[in-house]
Amino acid sequence: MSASFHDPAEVERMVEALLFAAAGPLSLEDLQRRLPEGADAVAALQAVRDRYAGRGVELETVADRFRLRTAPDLAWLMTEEREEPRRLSKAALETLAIIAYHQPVTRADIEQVRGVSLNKGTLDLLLEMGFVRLRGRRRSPGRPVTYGTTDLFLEQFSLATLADLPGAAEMKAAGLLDMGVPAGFEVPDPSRAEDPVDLLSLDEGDDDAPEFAQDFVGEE
Amino acid sequence: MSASFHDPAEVERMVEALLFAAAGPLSLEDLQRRLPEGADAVAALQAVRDRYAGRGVELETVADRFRLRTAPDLAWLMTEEREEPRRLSKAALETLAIIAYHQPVTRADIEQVRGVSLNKGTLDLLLEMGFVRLRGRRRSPGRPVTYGTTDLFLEQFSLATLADLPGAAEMKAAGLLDMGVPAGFEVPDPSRAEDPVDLLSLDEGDDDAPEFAQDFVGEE
Amino acid sequence: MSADLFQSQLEFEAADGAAEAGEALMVDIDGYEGPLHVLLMLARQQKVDLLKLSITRLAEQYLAFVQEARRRRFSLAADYLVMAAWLAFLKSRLLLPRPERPAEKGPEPEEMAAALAFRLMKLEAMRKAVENLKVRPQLKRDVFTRGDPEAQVVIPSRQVDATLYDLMVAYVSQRTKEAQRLYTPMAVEAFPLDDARDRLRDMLPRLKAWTGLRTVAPRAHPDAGPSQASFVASTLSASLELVKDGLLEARQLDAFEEIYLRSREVGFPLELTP
Repeated sequence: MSASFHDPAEVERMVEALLFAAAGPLSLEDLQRRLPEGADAVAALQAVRDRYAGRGVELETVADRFRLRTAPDLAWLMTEEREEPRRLSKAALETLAIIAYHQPVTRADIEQVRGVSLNKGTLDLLLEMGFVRLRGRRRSPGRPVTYGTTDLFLEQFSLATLADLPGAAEMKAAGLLDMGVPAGFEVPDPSRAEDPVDLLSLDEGDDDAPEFAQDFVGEE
Repeated sequence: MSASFHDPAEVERMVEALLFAAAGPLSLEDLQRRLPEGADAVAALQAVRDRYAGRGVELETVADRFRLRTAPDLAWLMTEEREEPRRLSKAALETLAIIAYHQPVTRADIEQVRGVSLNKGTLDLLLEMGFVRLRGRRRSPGRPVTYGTTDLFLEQFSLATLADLPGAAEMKAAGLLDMGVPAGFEVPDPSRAEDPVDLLSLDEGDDDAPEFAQDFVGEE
Repeated sequence: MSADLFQSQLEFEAADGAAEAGEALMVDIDGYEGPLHVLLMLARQQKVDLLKLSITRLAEQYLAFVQEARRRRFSLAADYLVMAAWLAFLKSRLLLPRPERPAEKGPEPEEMAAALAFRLMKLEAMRKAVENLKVRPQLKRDVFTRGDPEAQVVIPSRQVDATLYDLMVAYVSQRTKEAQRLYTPMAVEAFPLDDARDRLRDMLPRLKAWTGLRTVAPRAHPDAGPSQASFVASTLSASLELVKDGLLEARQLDAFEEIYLRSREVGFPLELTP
């Protein structure tokens, strides 16, 4: 702020910052009003226009107002990959949470905890994203397939091992488990969960788990 | 598109446009992926950095990624864009600082530094605001969960990396960031005094209580 | 001792007018800070390197602080008293002549004093860290990224936007929902049919004229006992039984209209069971 408000170079910097941060195009009046008294907005605008001419970002005039925008010839760089960042739906996140804590779980287990039937797409999405894998079959009537989490899941959530999943104590510490926690409420420790019986390879007698997985995924 | 994709000036334009258009900071990989094969993103970034140095808009490194932002000395000009930041209490700020400088830290570590037990909502708020994350578990009895800061924290406070935390190197050199207290250096931690009966007995002049307690506790 | 001794927060008004003199009690703490914060504030008044701090003087200052706070009837958290006790103990050990034989147990008082000074230094370091963080250029306070939301191109990130915290929240919200589903509603208290019948029999002599069912049924208590609906329903059921027994007549002019009851003039003799 030591530089004079009337130093043209300083005013140019101000105009540059104002245009960059503005929520929409600014008129000359807008600029003048926000600049210090006596600053020459017209000269500054011209200086900004010259400075940015031919650059990747340019000054554009729309209906007597001014804004910075990317150079039109670089539009291909912008438009080609216009897509939303990948966001997990609420249902997907909830399903993932149940699988993580209660693994190995069957589809029926998940539905029982969530209290709603599981959308087919939800589990498929989690499998496709690589967060969830087929773990085996439970030795119970119908021999239902069980699900568990993958290494990618650990990576996504920066966990060294499944034992690092926060437990009930941390949920309480984070203020999540507050009131109305039933007496018997327990958060299972998935690292202790064992299903020695039903590893896929044991079950099918061959090591080609992916093939089995394909069978399964296509089945429904 | 007529210009060569490998012309450094052209690559610089592209990087400029990408940074300008991005919704958030871009990593080197983000840039590389969008630039034509073989383009030198590192050189282009350096060129953009030099070009914008001292301007109203500058290139900044936050959380190992890159973004354009207005120059800090022009903050006074940006009244219309300013958002009243969610005010953090003194306790929350101190907790955030302890997590930032000492990470990974457990809840007990935080309490040890502050000498008071951590208010319930404090950690919760920092987690919810996205400044703090769960990092893992410490390999010590009880396997307590450890906390650390997020990229959002670095972005909020304009920090390139955690190593750029102001004063961190000096504090570390002075041993001020070590959690362990040297053997025999135990100071009683009132925040851990969990048994109110003991405290009461001081007041009542119980025989077991040290006599000095009478001096100042028993007067009411 | 009053229970509020144990309240976790305490609030002091800043003692604005306190003199600059070193001994003056400067209370400027907010509710979220503990005895260590007070000690740090007092230590600063000694204006020396924290490691060269006079612990005996610090102990005196702290005890004076605690006494003053209590004199003004500020409720004081237990933490403050524990620290006071410990400081008084430390001070006495520092002042007592060293015994001939080495202390039979526990660390040397000098070590304890050094440990305290070190803890204060650590806290002081974090205090400084807060100040340093506060003056950093902050996003949307001091520095601003591009402001035009319309023109913004979203550059996708390959990363999935979900944190461990999100996962915990998702998990807890479901498990607590589940807990709610297991909730068993309170049993509804009903007006027993037997009671309704007995009551109606007792009322027969008074039902010479047509009387509305709602008038006949007992009034519900607003806070306890069966609901009004239960009283009406049970009384209706009982009245139908009595009609069947020939003791009562009932009529209703139209659907959903009030039902009227009156005792029957001529009928079968009452058969009271012994």
